[in-house]
Amino acid sequence: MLQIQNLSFARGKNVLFENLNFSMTEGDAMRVTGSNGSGKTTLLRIVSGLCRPDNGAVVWHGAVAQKNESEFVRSVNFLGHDDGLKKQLTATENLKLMLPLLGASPTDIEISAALDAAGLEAVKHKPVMNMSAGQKRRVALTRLDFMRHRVLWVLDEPFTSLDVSAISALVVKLRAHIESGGVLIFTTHQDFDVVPEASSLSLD
Amino acid sequence: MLQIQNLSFARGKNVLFENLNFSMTEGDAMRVTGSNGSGKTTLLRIVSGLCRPDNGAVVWHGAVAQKNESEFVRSVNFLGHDDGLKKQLTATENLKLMLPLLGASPTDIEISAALDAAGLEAVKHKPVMNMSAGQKRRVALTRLDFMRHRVLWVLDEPFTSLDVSAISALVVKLRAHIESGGVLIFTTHQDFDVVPEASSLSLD
Amino acid sequence: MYKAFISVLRKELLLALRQKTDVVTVLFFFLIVSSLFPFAVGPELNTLKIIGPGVIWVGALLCSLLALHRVFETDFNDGSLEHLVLSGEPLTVLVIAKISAHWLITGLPVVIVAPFIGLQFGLSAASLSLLLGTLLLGTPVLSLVGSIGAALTLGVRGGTALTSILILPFYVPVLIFGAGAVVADLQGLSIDGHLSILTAMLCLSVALAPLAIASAIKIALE
Amino acid sequence: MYKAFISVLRKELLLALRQKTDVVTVLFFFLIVSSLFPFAVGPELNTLKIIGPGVIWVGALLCSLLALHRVFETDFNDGSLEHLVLSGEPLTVLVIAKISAHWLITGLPVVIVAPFIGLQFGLSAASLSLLLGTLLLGTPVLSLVGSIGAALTLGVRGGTALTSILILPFYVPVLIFGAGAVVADLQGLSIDGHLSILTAMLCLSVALAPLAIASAIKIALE
Amino acid sequence: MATFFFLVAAILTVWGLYIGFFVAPTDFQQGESYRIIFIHVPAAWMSMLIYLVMSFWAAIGLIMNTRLSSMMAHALAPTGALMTFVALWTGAFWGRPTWGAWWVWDARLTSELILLFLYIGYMALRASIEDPRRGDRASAILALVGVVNVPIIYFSVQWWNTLHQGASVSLTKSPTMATSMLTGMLVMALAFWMYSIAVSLMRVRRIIRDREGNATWLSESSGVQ
Ligand code: HEM
Ligand SMILES: Nc1ncnc2c1ncn2[C@@H]1O[C@H](COP(=O)(O)OP(=O)(O)OP(=O)(O)O)[C@@H](O)[C@H]1O
Ligand SMILES: Nc1ncnc2c1ncn2[C@@H]1O[C@H](COP(=O)(O)OP(=O)(O)OP(=O)(O)O)[C@@H](O)[C@H]1O
Ligand SMILES: [Mg+2]
Ligand SMILES: [Mg+2]
Repeated sequence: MLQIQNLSFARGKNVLFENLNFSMTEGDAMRVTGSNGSGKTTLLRIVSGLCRPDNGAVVWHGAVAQKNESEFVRSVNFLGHDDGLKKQLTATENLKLMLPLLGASPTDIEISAALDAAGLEAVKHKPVMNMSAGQKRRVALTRLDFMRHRVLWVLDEPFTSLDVSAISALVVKLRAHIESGGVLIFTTHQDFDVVPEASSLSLD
Repeated sequence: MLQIQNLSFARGKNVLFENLNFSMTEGDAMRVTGSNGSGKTTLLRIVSGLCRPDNGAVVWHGAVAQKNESEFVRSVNFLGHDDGLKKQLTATENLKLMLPLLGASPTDIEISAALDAAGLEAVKHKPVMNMSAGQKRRVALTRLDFMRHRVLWVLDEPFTSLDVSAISALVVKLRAHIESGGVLIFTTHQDFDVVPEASSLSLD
Repeated sequence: MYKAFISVLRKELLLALRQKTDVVTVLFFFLIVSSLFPFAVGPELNTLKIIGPGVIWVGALLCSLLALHRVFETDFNDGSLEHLVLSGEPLTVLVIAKISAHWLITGLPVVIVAPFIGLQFGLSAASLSLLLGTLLLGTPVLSLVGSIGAALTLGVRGGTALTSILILPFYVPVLIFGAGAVVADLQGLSIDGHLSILTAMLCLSVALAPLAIASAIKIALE
Repeated sequence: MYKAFISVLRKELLLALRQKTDVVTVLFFFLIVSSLFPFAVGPELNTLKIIGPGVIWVGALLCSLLALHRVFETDFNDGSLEHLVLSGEPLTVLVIAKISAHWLITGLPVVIVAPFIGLQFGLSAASLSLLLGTLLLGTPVLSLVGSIGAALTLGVRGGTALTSILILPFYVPVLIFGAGAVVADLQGLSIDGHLSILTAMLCLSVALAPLAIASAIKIALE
Repeated sequence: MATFFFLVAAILTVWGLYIGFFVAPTDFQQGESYRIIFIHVPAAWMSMLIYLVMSFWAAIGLIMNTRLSSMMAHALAPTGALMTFVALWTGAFWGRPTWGAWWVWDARLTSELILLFLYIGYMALRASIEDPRRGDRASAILALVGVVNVPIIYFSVQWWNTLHQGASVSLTKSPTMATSMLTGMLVMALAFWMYSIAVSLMRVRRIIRDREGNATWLSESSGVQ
């Protein structure tokens, strides 16, 4: 389903990876590991089509992703180090305005329910800038509930700032996605086996 | 040395903590735990004098901290969720311009050596905005090397974004600070006993 | 596609409403300055008539310029630009939505306010309608061309300064032909040249800007 | 204390150099517009002389206003404002360093450029030196008062718009008395009133602004 | 209580206007237009006085961290803004026949205009900070900064020679105007006082209800009612 072929990328003289090859199919999960600055974020951005590799290709369903980009991109759900939230808007407004763009059209009630489930009931009508770090990350992750139609989830350190209960809730979501035939690539520095069935790729 | 007396704080109608009491002396470490939004960050900001409590006092060496604020503040070293770095400046420039303000006047060679020791040799002359998340956090933490003269370290999630080796390097620094008679208050959601001798305070 | 366009546009307008940003500042400032000018220059109507169009056009230009860095920069910094690119909708369409929002926030208010300020400068009804015409032709060019500059300088050290150096050479001719048309008309000269140049600029920038911006954004995210 | 002052000032100036921000934009823009003005108005020297001081003062005001949000906002967003407060140095001194940087970046360039622009408007040597005098008295007031507004609106939704609502009332009189002095002098009227009002504003703002700003910053960080 | 002040205000207004329009003589220089004075001067006085009181309460709130005083300051602002607006408007209206211009940029007029913007800025800042206590403190600072403007308004006519008239009512010197004019002005001033007290009391009650709900300390200080 997803094939990475001979991928190479260098920042200036700093070669991050060279001739990287791997492939994943439905229900696969992979954890990318490596020290700070080893190129995990860069790899994830290349895989999701945000960034062009120096060499090699990302092949999706047999076709090179760059060739029919807008097709490919519709299967990707990317979450980076930054939350992608507008700090002046409330959690509800953020989701309501962002999700239609990503191909989901939840009703207000659905959004509200998802935020409640994420433990944000008390703060969902506050501007994001007045939330705690973990609350912000929770808002960003609530998006995942509406992204089931996108098969390839690429998550860069999704567990940052989350407390124990939020981490286990996220693990449940990730598991459910894989079990329903999704593909998951993620990174985390946290030292526990979040998704034990995940294979591992080290960039060091 | 540090005494927290009857501290209370509420955000609007949300009471974060009430009548909190604890005290710490030389060589003590404390880990503040609690779920997202429980008030850890707020407590740390109050303890370091950034924020006024609704009630109660922070007592330092027998004197109420708010009374002789500029004295007290000179004993505090605070690191928040945000790195406090200027993204247009390089790591070296950031440290060189910030440290004199905080009462340290390291030479260029010392700064350079500290950055090398933090594994930033290759990137220390890059603008911070072109660094990876972990590299940024490492720059912010390099400050600690020059803050030994400030006794009370208040660190809000210092381990975020760090890889395993950076975490153990930080743990070494924290231990050394406590052993030399410092006081440490920190939070982390990461599920491991970083500083086993630390006592624990839960805000839930 | 249509839905995506609308949702980007709504988001931008809501944000502007919440954040108000420099736009309100500039508009407010524009109002004050242009109402002060008649005081400063004195009540001599002929002078006022001649500087009026210039003052109004300078205001339009400022409003446009100073809100430019909001078009893509905040999205770039907080990670939402990536979501736009990965939405799978044609990026050019989303870009057009963002530019439309920029125009609605900076161009439209100026167009609406201009007649009132024009009156203070003693412009006749004919001059006023000509001024409105040139503003309607010209301000979208400012938004389009400006956005190219904003996109090209994303993530570059000293981005804002660079933006203005890149785009002012395009902004100034718009100003000159826009304000010039009204003055030429006052002096009884033909204005066909002015108007056709403005129209040509508009057509060209509508055709080229969205493509250029979409590629610039992709490059910035690499 | 002195060391802290210098290190804040150096940091601000280095940042401005790296980042350039809107200041360069506005300065650049100011130059272009003020050189275009004489073309627009025509070569009639008497008119030019009267609008000249106003145009230059408007430029000074703009430069100051548009760089205001950089004084504390970026520090507030990236967490370095906290380090300033916790440095243990008197916050008022650090605040003065920041304001000085703002003036060096926005006020000084205008003062330097003003004589050249003044020449284009046909101002005499006497008028020019008077203009420089009012600029030197007035632009620090802009930086001081503006910073109060910037500090009060930290972390507030719609901060920038609010800032301008708070401070424009103070900016406009500075502009009026600054430009008015030159015009009054041209017309042979006494300018003592203008100058003493400007001086009073300067003294008051030097005395009050740093204190007000220091408290406002502490409140914003709560 | 508020109703009582309203009543007194209404009675005094009627009385003051009666003196102003029927008893006081026509001015030999300005003719009838001078009668604006009966509104202009009291409003101008109140605009400054309310500002001082407002900043006083704001300062108390800032220093002692007492909520009620901040709320008092909050409640006074709209009335102060109204008075300032009335003073400006009547002044401009009066300036037209006497000076031949609606507006001139002199020190008193400019500083009074700044006073209006200070009130507006105070209210805008207060309204845009969500956390009420932070809002109280931030706006208190703005109010205190603005206090310097009040003496400027008052003394500007002495410090700078301007078109505007100097003080003619003073505690130390005997008045320079007809007694009936003076009585009229004083009665009107008293009426404005009563009105301001009435409105602010009503407003502060509403603010307390909005912000504190049924907080316990409210019953202790129910003297406000
Ligand atoms: C918009 C224009 C004006 C403003 C903002 C203004 C403002 C003020 C203020 C603030 C005061 C109270 C200060 C004090 O008690 O000393 C005042 C008083 C007064 N104003 Fe005006 N004024 C304006 C126009 C005028 C005009 C046009 C006249 C008449 C020619 C006038 C006549 C007076 C008089 C007679 C007093 C009472 C002074 C006294 O007896 O103490 N004002 N005005
Ligand atoms: N600036 C602010 N304005 C208003 N409310 C705030 C602000 N900052 C935090 N809060 C609220 O105060 C509560 C405590 O926030 P705080 O940041 O102290 O939590 P925390 O324990 O540090 O959480 P986390 O684990 O997510 O970092 C939260 O409910 C949050 O929404
Ligand atoms: N925008 C950029 N411009 C230039 N170099 C960059 C940029 N972003 C990252 N780099 C460099 O590329 C390298 C890889 O960065 P990347 O962000 O991929 O690391 P990472 O593995 O995600 O690290 P972390 O664990 O800290 O998140 C680093 O050395 C970094 O300095
Ligand atoms: Mg990374
Ligand atoms: Mg926190």
